[in-house]
Amino acid sequence: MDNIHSPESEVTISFCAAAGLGLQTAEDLTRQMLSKAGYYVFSTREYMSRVRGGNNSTQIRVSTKPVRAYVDRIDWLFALSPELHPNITENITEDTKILGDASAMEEEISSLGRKMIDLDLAKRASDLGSPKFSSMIVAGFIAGIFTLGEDSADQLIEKRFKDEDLSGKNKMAFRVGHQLGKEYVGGKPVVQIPVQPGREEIFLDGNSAVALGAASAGCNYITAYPMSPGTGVFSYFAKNAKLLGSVVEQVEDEISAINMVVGAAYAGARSMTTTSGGGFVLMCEGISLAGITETPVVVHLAQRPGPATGLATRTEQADLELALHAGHGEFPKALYAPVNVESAFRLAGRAFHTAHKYQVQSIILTDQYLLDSGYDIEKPDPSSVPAPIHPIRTEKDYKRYAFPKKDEYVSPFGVPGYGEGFVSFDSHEHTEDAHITEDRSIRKAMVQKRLKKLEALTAEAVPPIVLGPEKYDTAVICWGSVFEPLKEAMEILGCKNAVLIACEQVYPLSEEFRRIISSHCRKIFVEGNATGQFSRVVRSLTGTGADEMILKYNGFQFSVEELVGELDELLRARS
Amino acid sequence: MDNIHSPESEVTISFCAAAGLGLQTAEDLTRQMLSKAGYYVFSTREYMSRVRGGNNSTQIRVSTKPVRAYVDRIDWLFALSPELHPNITENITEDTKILGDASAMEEEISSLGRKMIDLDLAKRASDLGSPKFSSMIVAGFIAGIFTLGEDSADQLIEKRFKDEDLSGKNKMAFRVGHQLGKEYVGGKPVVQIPVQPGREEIFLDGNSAVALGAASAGCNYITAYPMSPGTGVFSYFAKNAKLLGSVVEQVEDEISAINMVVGAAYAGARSMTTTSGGGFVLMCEGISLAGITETPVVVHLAQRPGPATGLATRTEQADLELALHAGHGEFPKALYAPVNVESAFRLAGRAFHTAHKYQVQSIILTDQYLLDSGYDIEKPDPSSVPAPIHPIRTEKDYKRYAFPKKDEYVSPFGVPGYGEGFVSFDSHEHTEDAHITEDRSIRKAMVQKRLKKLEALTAEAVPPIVLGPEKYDTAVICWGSVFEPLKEAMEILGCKNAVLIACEQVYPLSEEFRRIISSHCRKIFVEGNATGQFSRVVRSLTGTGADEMILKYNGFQFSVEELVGELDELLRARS
Amino acid sequence: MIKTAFDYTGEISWCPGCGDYKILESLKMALSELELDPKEVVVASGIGQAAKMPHYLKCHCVNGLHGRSLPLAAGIKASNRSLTVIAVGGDGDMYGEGGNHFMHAIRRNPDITNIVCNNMIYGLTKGQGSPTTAIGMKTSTQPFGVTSKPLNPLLLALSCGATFVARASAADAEKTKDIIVKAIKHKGYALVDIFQPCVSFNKVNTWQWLSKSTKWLDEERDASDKLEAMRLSMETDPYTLGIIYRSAPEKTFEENQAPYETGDDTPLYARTPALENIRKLLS
Amino acid sequence: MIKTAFDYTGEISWCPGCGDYKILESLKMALSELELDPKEVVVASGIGQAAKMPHYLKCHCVNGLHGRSLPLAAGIKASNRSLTVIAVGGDGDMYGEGGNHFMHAIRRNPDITNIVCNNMIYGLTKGQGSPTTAIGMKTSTQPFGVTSKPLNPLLLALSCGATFVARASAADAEKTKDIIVKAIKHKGYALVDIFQPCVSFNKVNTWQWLSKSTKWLDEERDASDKLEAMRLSMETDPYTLGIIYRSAPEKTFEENQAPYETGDDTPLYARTPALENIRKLLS
Ligand SMILES: Cc1ncc(C[n+]2csc(CCOP(=O)(O)OP(=O)(O)O)c2C)c(N)n1
Ligand SMILES: Cc1ncc(C[n+]2csc(CCOP(=O)(O)OP(=O)(O)O)c2C)c(N)n1
Ligand code: SF4
Ligand code: SF4
Ligand SMILES: [Mg+2]
Ligand SMILES: [Mg+2]
Repeated sequence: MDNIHSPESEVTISFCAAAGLGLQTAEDLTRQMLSKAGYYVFSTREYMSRVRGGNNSTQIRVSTKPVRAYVDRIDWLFALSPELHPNITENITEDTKILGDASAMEEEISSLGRKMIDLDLAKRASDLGSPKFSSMIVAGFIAGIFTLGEDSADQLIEKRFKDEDLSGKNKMAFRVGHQLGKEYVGGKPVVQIPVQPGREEIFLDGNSAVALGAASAGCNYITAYPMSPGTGVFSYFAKNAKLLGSVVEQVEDEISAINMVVGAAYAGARSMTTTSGGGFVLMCEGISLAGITETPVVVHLAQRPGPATGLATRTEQADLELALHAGHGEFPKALYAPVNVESAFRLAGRAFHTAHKYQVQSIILTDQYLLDSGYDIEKPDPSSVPAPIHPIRTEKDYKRYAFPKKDEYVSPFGVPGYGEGFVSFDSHEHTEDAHITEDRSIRKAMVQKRLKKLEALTAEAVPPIVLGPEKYDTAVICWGSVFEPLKEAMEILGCKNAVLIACEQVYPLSEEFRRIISSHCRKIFVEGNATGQFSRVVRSLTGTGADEMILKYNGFQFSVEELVGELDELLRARS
Repeated sequence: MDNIHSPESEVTISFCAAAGLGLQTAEDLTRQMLSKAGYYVFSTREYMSRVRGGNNSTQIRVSTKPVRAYVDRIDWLFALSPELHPNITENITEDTKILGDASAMEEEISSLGRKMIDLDLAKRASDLGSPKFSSMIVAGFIAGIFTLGEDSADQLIEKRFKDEDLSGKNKMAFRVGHQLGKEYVGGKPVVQIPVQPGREEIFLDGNSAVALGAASAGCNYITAYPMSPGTGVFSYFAKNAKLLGSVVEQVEDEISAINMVVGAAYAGARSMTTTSGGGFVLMCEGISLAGITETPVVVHLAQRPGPATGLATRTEQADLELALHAGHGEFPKALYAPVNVESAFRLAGRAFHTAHKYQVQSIILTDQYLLDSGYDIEKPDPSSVPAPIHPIRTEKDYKRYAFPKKDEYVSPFGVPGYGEGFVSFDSHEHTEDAHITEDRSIRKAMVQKRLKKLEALTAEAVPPIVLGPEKYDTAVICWGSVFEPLKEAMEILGCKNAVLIACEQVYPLSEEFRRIISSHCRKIFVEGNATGQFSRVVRSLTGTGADEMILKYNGFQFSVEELVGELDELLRARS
Repeated sequence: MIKTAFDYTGEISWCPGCGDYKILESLKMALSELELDPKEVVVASGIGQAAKMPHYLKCHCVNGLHGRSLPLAAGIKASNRSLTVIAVGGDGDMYGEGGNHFMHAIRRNPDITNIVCNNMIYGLTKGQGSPTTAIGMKTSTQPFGVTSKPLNPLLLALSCGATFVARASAADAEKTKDIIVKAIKHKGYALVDIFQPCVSFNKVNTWQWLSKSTKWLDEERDASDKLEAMRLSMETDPYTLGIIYRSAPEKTFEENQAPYETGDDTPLYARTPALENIRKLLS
Repeated sequence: MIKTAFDYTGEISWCPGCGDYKILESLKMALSELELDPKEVVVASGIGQAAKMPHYLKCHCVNGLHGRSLPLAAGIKASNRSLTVIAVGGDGDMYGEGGNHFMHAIRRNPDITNIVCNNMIYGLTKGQGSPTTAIGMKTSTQPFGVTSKPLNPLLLALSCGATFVARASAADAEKTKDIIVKAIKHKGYALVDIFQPCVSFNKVNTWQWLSKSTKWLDEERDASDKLEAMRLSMETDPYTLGIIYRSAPEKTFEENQAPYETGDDTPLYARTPALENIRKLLS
């Protein structure tokens, strides 16, 4: 397989540091200069729920081939703050080069039975005028080991530090590091620079991808109450509100967030709110309101481990059933689960399209891992996203909930102030013109009207990604962000009889997926939760679920190696 | 079958009147005097979401055999306000006697092609001094047609009207009605008084049964934000707070309601909150909090039709999946669904017992029909409810979330201020002593600790009620309040090859139920919702769901006749 | 009753004698006096008896969730600034379930008028105490009397920075109409709390109580003294009616939003995605 | 720092220099001065930086949901009246997400002390505007400046009928301690809002700002004039520190509850079902 990574084609760099040390700049720079140099770069972060101190890590995978997943392997470890966490220490091997300040870290590293390379950062940085330059020395060091030019980050530094003096000093720090790095590898790059395939790519993380996909669909009203990891998408809109022409409002609570976007959507805005599980539960009432009023809204649900506050800054896929059954009473919705950055952009757009076409609620299920990970992708085309559906001009006798014409699923969507009609909205069971009714037959017809949309939503459901041989006896099934690590693992395993099935839409299930699930193969579900939620959802809808499951729920994403191990074991067990 | 009702053994009386006419007194009196006379009585109400006007109805079934279900049949219709609803008009037959004031109703009744019997109530009442006496005349009339004594309600009237003058006038009104009624039937009772089997029974409706069951379990802290039909249980506690020794607090919103009972339970109270679907969604956050903190709380979820405001005062069973997946993240819970009044009393007690024994959240799913219906039952024994489990006296090194000993499922439950230990509580993932942790292995162990309780909850799950032949080829499956109408329908049909399976616990599923569901019979699910939620839950957990479904979702309970019809058709279809 | 363009002719499900009829009348007269086109008026509500009001008006009727009318209304207004948006509801709706939105809507200052039919009881759910029920009043859920202190909505609104705060009375449709007119004209959030008898469940704050226990302020007075407004809003013997406080309008929620910053008031429904700018962000 | 019985010795995850350290110190000193037994003290919080405080104290630590500490605390207090219950949290926690509980807890008047570490920012979530952030301040989610009016928690508490309302400052641990002592001693709900620098995200309301922009009230003054309290709480140049308002204690939430009405203070955990009375109800 062409895409399998080897020690020659790739290195993995991990940065470990206390929160608040400002390492972000070094990480960004590293990513950017390596990508500019022609490497494929993937980066992902894991961090504690605190502003200063503790120990967080960023992983940057650098390769001559596309990389898109989290691995255990650590080739170069920049250990900049003490008390490394097990996700790091357990993955340090004899081949891991550990770098940092001996004064701060030596004791800890030797207690792990390892040696470290002293970069004497604190001292060198102070010599340059401030301890803040440490991270620039690190960035330079990395440039050195890849034997990039000592000026390879100059432009990036200038862009980052407008102040000339500061920029100059940072360049100097970079050069200090560069010299050290280059010397360390003796002028031989750790990985050869790949032949440039003339890529016109852009680094995008999950957060930006969701935001830009939504914006491309015309999202012009967004609300949020801050909550990790749902806030990133909101901040993106806030920062770019003027460019995107969007109302952006941080509200008093999640209840307000959802009701405000429902109001906005009623009046014709294309609106979205973003949150995490603990905020989403508070939105369920409003989602139910959107359900009975057939108001198109999009909710971005950025998952993190629960219950309750759980692990506030970590990752999990345990809110699927919650999202599916969100809101009291019965009404249809569409649930999307982007599998990677491109998918996040595309599905955010799709979520809007579906919501507005069928006057339903779309929920985009992401997670911390997906949102905080990124890599270079082909520039997404905003006009690839379906154009917004504009409201009709209402006639005098307009009825908001008119029973649809034959073969149609929705009542024409009017908005107040555009046309001759009154556009009403009612949270009770209602008549066609949106007034309270307790009539038994209208009630029944309205329930059916709303639920019938499921037919259309099913017909238009995004089919699963299917990767692998034509003939197979095993289907390895996942949804959302597990896709990329799983894909790489299966490539490594070279599975001959197993396909990978990845669902970008988890409800309703596409016909294509139903066909696969009803076929007579062994089904292994791989999910980032403790109970196999997707497998349960699938079983509830089809009667068939998982034969085996690989589950993870400790707050971290599956690593490629872990999946290789677990899958290999399962696949062998049978054969 | 002994329990089948015939026109000779039973009559059904319906009262139809605008809200606010004070008919409740007449209804209560009728029920009480007939029950005192030895009849079996069942009563149920359906009403609009308004305080005055409109048209509501109460059905009272009077029989010589136990009656516990809602029927279409109307023998005597007291039509006291115009604009009867279809649930009444559609069930008027040639045999229905329609009574009321011709001046108000004659036109409407004749438009239905029927004749009415003029009771001239308004005039007669005015003659007695006030239009308010109308309802007493009606009550008297009913006493007359059953040929009870004209003094048969005297005691009841005295109890109701302390004022002697008022009580006297009401007795007079009653006698006026009595005379009319007796004359009407020519002194021959519409149904013979049954031979008194010396019953020591008490009329109880669902509301009182839930409240008394909870109180018997020691419930001493209850909160609510008013919401139909969840308020009844709360009002019962409010009225009897002093007798029950309970904190009773109406709070600012449902979020406060759940958090307050969680706080109370942490401190050792046996607490409950009561609401309906639209309030329950707002409690999901707090239920998740109770989940991770392993705090025993009981939530009474009185279902009504949704989504959103839906049909505020009507009945449905459409919040099952919501309840099952309530709260973000993964944690076990127990879901009870009382099938009738006795069951409501028993399961309310059971809900407390389970919650406290396993430090989980119990949800009691009822609905408007169950809560507002009642009949005479054998006096429930409060000491039949398991006694409360008292907290331990903590030791100095007490750890609230200590990993359980082998073969145990819970950490010992301590409360603050009782013992030498600190009793902490944390909404994050936490260590054994309840402090924030992000440790991967503790996280995993704590998730497993919480989820392991499902084993015990399953082992102790209430087995289903199974009624019918030993050998069967068809299982007719229901949950909650559908039970009694379904039971009567199946008795009427005299199903030889079909059993009735009624689940009083809908999650986790008992082993007994799993055995039945995995057997090779045809499964017909009968549910009060539009999508067959229980069948879906069962399928998600067992792989097997409904072969056929009978669903109703227009805001009314299934009537016995309706189920007879639908079931008969289905059962014939196959054979 | 005067005929207006806002008259609805169907059935109304309030109890006979309910104060809400009078408030509805005042609202219709106000809208009519302002010569508003019903097709430019949205009346949004939560759930409760008062919250049924939008159904009884000929205009865009928005009937949302209990307690949630204010975010709903703000969402509507910020999506189409040409609409006149009124949020109406009961005391439980606005000050109980919706209390947090009330506080923060005032801070946000959307250009909407907030009418609260304050009957000091939960009407629709049949007579439980509301946040404004007097201490000691017996209700179905407080059979031994309410024990929490009643909320003072005027004081609350003042303390959150409202620039228009008034109290009116269902007993005086004309004066109430005048106040609603001024509230609608006021740029930004305006509160009109209206005493409203609930003849079915509130046997304390009756029509008679209303006439005995309230007193109108002089219409011409300068209402811009905040501390004086606070003092007035704390008077209970009698309760003060009228515009308690009015200060210079401030920048509204909508005005602060990016889509309108350049002065372009095109409603959001008529806008298209900013594809060019998105491409810029992608470069 | 003085040693107290409430000292916790583990790690603290606040940023160096954070005002929360000082507030923690004041709280510990206050508890210690009151000679409370740590086993009779429950400190309950929501989520946020300030809300981590219970973890840093040796007593019963209750760390609930963001915004929900007040109902949680009231539930605890009403279940066991012998406990001293303190609800602590941040400005977002108490006035944003928890705004409705704040208003209504005051009306309910449980005998708890409510400490709010008011850093005028969302700290834990990394620097978004909070309900008390000044207009114009730029944050990660308000990059063009906050536009909503800051909430005045003192005024809010006064308008909801609180009988003890104070503002303290992280810059003065001793005086803050004194106020906390008085607040705990006060029967019923007591608010202590404490200005707290967030050195990581609030570059406006810094330690320096705090010393320049605040002024302590005379401790000995009579604080029972409500209108004067309102005036004082509206002062911003400088901001008033101290006990803004204190009036005679009123009946508490717990005192109004049936289990305690007869004077029997047995905690609820030690009570048994009222089987006899239930039988009565069943007859
Ligand atoms: C979330 C939620 N909780 C509770 C209810 C039930 N409910 C409907 S109206 C109402 C209170 C009505 O009182 P108020 O707002 O004062 O209006 P009024 O009927 O007195 O005009 C309540 C509690 C609901 N619909 N939704
Ligand atoms: C329902 C919910 N929404 C959002 C969050 C995310 N969240 C955690 S702390 C916080 C705000 C913290 O600000 P504040 O209360 O002022 O405390 P500080 O950190 O400043 O002390 C938010 C929004 C949450 N935990 N739960
Ligand atoms: S219950 Fe009260 S508020 Fe509701 S309609 Fe009747 S009188 Fe009006
Ligand atoms: S972020 Fe601010 S409030 Fe939080 S610990 Fe740091 S300084 Fe304190
Ligand atoms: Mg009211
Ligand atoms: Mg804060």
